[in-house]
Amino acid sequence: MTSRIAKKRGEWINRDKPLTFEYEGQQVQGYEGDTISSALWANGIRVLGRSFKYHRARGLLSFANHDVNALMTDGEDTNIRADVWPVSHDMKLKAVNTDGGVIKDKNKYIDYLSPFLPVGFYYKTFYKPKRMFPFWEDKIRKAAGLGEVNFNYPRHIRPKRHAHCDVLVVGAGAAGLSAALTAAAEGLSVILVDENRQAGGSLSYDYAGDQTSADTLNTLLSEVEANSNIRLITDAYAGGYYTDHLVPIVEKSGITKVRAQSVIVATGVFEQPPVFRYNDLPGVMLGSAAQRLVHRYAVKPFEKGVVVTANDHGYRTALDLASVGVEVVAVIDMRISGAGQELTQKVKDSGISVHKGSCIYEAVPTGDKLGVKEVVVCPYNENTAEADTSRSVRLSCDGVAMSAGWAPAAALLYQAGTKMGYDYDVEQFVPAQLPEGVFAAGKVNGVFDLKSRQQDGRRAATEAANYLGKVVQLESFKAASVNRPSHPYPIVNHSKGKNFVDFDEDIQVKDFINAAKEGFDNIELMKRFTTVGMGPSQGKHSNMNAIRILARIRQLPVEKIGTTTARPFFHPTPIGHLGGRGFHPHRYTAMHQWHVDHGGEMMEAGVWMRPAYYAPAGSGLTASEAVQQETLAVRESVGMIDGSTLGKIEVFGSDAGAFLERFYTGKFADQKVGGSRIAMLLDEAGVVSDDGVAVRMAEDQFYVSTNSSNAATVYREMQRYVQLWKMQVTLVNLTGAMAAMTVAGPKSRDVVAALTEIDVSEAGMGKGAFRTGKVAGVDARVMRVSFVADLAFEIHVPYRAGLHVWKALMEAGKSSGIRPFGTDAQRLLRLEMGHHLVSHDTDGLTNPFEAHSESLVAMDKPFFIGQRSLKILEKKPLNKKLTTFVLDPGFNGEMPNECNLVIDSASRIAGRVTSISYSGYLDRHIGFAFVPPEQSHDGARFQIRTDSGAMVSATACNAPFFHLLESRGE
Amino acid sequence: MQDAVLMSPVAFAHALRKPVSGEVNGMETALSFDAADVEASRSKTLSICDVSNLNRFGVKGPQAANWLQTAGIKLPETTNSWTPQDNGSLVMRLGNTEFLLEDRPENDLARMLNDTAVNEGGVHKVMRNDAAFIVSGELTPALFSEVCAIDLDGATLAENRLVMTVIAGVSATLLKQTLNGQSVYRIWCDGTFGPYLWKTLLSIIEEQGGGPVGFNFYYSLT
Amino acid sequence: MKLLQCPINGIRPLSEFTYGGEYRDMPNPDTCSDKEWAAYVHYRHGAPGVKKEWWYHGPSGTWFIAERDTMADKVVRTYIAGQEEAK
Amino acid sequence: MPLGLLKYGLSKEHPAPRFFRDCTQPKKSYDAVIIGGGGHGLAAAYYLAKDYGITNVAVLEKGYIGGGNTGRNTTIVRSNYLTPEGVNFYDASVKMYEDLSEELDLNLFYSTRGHFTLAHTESAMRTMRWRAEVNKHVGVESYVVGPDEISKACPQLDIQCSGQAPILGALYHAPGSVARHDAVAWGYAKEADRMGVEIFQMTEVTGIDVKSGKVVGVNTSKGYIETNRVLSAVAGFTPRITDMVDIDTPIVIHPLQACVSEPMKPWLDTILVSGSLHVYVSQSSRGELVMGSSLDPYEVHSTRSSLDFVEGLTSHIVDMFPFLSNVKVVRQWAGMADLTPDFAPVMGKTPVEGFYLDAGWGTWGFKATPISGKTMAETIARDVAPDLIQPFRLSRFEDYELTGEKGAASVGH
Repeated sequence: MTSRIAKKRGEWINRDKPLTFEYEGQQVQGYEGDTISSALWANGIRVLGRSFKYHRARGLLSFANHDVNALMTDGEDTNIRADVWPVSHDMKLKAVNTDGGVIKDKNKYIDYLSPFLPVGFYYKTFYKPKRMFPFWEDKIRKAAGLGEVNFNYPRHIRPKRHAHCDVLVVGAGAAGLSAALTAAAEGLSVILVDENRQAGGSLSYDYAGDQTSADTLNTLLSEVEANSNIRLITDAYAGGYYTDHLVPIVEKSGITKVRAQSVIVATGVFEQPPVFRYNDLPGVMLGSAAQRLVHRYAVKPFEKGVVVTANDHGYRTALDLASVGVEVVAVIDMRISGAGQELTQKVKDSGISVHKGSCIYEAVPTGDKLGVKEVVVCPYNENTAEADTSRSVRLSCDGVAMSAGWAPAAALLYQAGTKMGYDYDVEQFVPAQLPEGVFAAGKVNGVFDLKSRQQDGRRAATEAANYLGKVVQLESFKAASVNRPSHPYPIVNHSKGKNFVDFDEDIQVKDFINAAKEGFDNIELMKRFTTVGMGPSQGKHSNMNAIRILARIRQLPVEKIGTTTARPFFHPTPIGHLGGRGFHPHRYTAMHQWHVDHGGEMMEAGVWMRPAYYAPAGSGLTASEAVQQETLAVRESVGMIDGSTLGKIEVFGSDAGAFLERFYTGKFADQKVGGSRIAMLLDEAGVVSDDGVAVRMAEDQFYVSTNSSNAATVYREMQRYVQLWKMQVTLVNLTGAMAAMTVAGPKSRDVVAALTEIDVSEAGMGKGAFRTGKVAGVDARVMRVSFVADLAFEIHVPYRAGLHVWKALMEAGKSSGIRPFGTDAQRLLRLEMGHHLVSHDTDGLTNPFEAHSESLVAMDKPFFIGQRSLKILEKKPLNKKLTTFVLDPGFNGEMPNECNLVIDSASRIAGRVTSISYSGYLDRHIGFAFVPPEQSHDGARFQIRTDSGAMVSATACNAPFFHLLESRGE
Repeated sequence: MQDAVLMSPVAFAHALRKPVSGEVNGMETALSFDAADVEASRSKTLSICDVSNLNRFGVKGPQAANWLQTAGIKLPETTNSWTPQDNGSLVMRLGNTEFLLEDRPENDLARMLNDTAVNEGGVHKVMRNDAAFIVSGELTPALFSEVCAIDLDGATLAENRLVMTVIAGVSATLLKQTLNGQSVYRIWCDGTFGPYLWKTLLSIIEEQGGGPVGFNFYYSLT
Repeated sequence: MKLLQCPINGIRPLSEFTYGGEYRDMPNPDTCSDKEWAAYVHYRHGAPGVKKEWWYHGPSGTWFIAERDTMADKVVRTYIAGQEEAK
Repeated sequence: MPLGLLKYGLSKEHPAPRFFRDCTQPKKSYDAVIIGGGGHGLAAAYYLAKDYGITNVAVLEKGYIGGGNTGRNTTIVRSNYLTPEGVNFYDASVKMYEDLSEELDLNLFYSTRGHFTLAHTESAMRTMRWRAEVNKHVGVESYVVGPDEISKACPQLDIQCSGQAPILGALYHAPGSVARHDAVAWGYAKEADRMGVEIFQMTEVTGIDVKSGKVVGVNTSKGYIETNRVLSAVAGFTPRITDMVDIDTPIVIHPLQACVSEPMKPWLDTILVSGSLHVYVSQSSRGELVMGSSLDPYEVHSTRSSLDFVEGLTSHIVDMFPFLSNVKVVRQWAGMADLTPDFAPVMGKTPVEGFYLDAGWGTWGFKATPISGKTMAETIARDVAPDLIQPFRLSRFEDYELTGEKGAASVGH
């Protein structure tokens, strides 16, 4: 059986490209250009889904993505919106949310239980006794949701693009097309977007049996297509409006983030269903849905139908239906006044009877409840919303088209901050006060007459042009008056209910009445309690009726009820589209490839990639073996680590010394050229935030290093303070420009000496000394450091020469058995040296007194950041102190982990371990811990509780640990 | 060329493609990735070229402008603009008091300035390690629309303007110039981000049917 | 994403900037009481209004002040700290 | 089907009474006035009436009840904090939540599903252990688990996170739960109302009348109310209220955003949080994925949504669950959160006599609703803050005695 009719002018299907697909096991024919729903409907298939809550059979309602009755899965993807998704050859489709198929769905029994499931029923049961809740919850969760997600669905990387334009016009109907043309004529760049596959809006289906709309569309479209200032994007919706005119345009292929200078919203209106019993039966659809089927897809919505209407649009629908041979039994007009003379006559001339002041009291289902058999028509009292059932008439039909009114598609306007007012002439919310740079035109603006919509589009574009600095005369016009397009209360009360307001969530009129009775009588509470508008179509077909119902319950005018907030997204938007191609920048040191080639186990260290340790292929080394070997190399001969990630900042200018003096805790004004000092940074509250080294290279030039993870922030803060303190200082961030490596261990001097003219002897270069000179032929900055070993040289060279110098040092150290070492060994080595790591051994609240760093704080300076807070803190008793500790010799129990707690004799938390490692060199377990100050002195004993709860004794001891070697008897 | 002292920050990122390498300005450089006609066609569609090896001189400080002028350098008058020297070197003004000069391969200006500049009196040398790229082709707008949030049409990149912005998550300097008669985009970023940016840009470029071109494509050295 | 006007580099998307908190005048550490200092360090005026704020443009390394209405999230003006009058 | 529902099907009239009266005009005076008809304010009213028999109480709500952060959060309840005082406090809340449906005679859908805080870095693993150790010490069930155990609880999760930030382990917190957030407010409102508390919606406080350092009344959009006890239990508006009594706090307002997907058949049974990726996600009993992130990085006093939030969040969600590429986000929204320097609330008495503060709830307010209501009721009734909330006193900032929660700051929900 096919409902496909002869080729229509402007139809969207391609009859040269027939295709077949499967729906619920049945082979179906369609054409390229069909949506899934149009193809199914053309084949007489009417049950397209089951409802969310009651599992009622559903067909087409809006056929425009304003309801989600037809949700399907193709086995790969789920929740496919059949009304708008293009059908493709060989698709295998099933409706979601069914158990055993859309026709036989085993869950349809829930519909019979519905009287026992009143609004908010789940709040009222299942919780007594408490232990039963998990049982019920399990049942509820099984019933929840729509489609089943496919865990094997492939990850899609969708590009996200940026675009820029003067005017973004959303909606390519009569108003939008006119607006775009006018703006473009002013030389403005225009992006015009429409969610439909083709532009035109209602011009492409609302014909009322004649061709005026189609002619208008052809003219406008050809002008738009010929205009190079206009970029028309169809099959794409504006996802939301964000600050400063940012509008993401969502296409199937990805998102374009449009940054516009101004936005014209010409999004039109959503048709709203009149509410009567069984208005959800398959075959009962909105008038505009029926028109779309007819004109875009050349499909008869039904063979013999009734139009129920509360505006003139129903008459237009009737004419469109009649024009393709649908037998229209009657137009049931809920208004006592009826439509205009001319339109009424036209309908009557088509042989359709018109019943004014009547309603459909209920639609009567077919025996299988999968369609409509007849409708019960009664006189209707517009004031009371009651049908006079004593005078009912039954009209047999297989379909109903419904037209009762519209709601503005104003989501973008709301998101932009538009104040909306209610216009009683059109019975619609319309923009009352628009934000800067945002304009509205057409039906969303309450303008319905076709010619007026075009004028309104031109008016909006002219205003936008003036807003953008053009001087354009405003064409004044008065919108032609129309018969009220929306009915103020298109609801028919029915004692048995099933008169649906929200088809996504199965919400009936009585649910609102009952919610109000329970006190949920403002729109926001009602929304939350009934869940109206919370389904996947977000109230597009239901919010307006909900507001009207609540207004009537509260006996308030509609505008006093207000609207709920329309939040992004306009249509649900795929996670993959939004996530897109994420950018995850990484930094690589100059020696990166060398590390990889030599078995470096590369780890992310912030944004950097660093080797944790080296385990070359075939070496068979475990991580801990590698770390112990690397550590031993440093202790016994020589090792080298890539330290390029250190922050490196040059501080230059006549105030350089004075600046560091204020910035850091220590003294720099009197520092000698060629010497280095520890540079500890506090925040204003006195918390330690970084420590590094400052070298004075010249009277007015310092070279400062920071912790790797703080490089960017320290540089940024320096820049801020230079500006704030108005000092003569120039800052240069050399973090990336310089490669750095530390050669450490007793033989490190020999290795470095082999490649440099600098005198690196103890006499020539004592601890903390700094020199410049060539290393391996490259200009280098060399510093005698002692972070990982007593004897160590930190060598900084230009980044691009980093690999060369690294290789040269490795070569020079070959005979000494040089080994590269990674960050894991570095952590152990510094622990053996007794150096704590800021933000590893300290946390976001640690002050220098607690960190045992008093010696780095020059309280006698006039000022440094955090000093005033320290003056307060030093008056307060200290309650914890960072100390180095060792476990007992020969300890072989469960080793405590970092962040295990120190527990005092009263079983209270007394501190925690911040670092711990086994040192193979010392053959001891060593670490850092926060302990009460009285337990931080050398030799104090304290208890650590391990992961498993065992207590381990530890002894505080003063760093470095080398004196332990004596006890080792070496 | 294994013994070149200097390495392009991007070297390891393009090593996998086995370009024909050579030494330029003491730096190991990818001279070509493919046959000349293939690269020529790429450069019309969408291409990227690593030119990190060009010599640069950076200077900053309250007296930097004076110092450069004394050295006979023509300076851009406003921040965020650039001006070519008679020899073809570029001078970019990155801030009120910061400048970056980049030579063409045949010039020696940057090296000279690096050798003569002293760190005193409000003039401070800025050591550079830029990863530098040339992007060309008719699809460049499509590429930048994916990696850059700002509008590169119109005034932003008008003649002799430059922008400091974010490209694919990395801070970068960007300008448009005409090179060998072709309009190209120039990108500079911190070299440590170079391999990431090269890989990220190249992957999008290849998706769009473009690819890499070697240094010789723009600067014929033979 | 919001747009912000860097006084040096022009209008850029917010993603290029780092928020630096409210610009506040430091009390004289030598003369203020402990309580005043603690209040300076910890307390903020959190009510809405037009506030002077630090913002940092990352790609160019520019700190500047933005006067921003925190209710409407609209920037009234921006300038380099200390060059307010010149604007 | 439970028998309790039978009456709905069998009665002609809807057999349920109003949850709370429709109060319109406040009386001349009250024993206590509570500003803010969210979960916290309503809970405080409820416990004032129930525990202390103080029923002459007005709750003033500028909008509608539960319409602020109570209705905007991602409904997670947990107690796996970092400091003993934090853990004790939230644990008391969790225990109250467990019995709250019965107590309020309303199903709050309090659902214990277990809570994983994923760690993608070594330093995050350390923080997880720190929290686990403190939790265990206080008697709260939290422990560090490895990737295998995470996979067992959530086999759909890509432990490699699409190669971006592989998961090294997690802090597992067995009592982690979700609840129907609106219902919590409604339940407290219902029971408070039943005991005599009057709830005024659409009633804005415009000023607080303080004489000689003592509260004597409140100015509202519905007239002046005499009272000498006022509790501010608002979120996002705290500084505006504290300005009325001229007291300083560290609180600044940052938006907190969230979003939900369309409903799908439930598959995610646990609550997942990743501090490194700034993501938390659970699946509601409607089948929607409820997803949130960290606070917006700068001060804003509105509930505007931003695109960058949802872009960032979803890019991490597809890293964790690559198969969600085509699952759709239905709606995003925002709340205004009170941010404090130490990521802990501000509770208790203030320098103004009779003015009490329940604020600074950042991203952790919903989970504290019962216990904050209870302890604030005690504070108001006895004019003494109980020991449990002493660590959160306002004066801690002047005393440089901040709580230590900052250590777990990146973890968010």
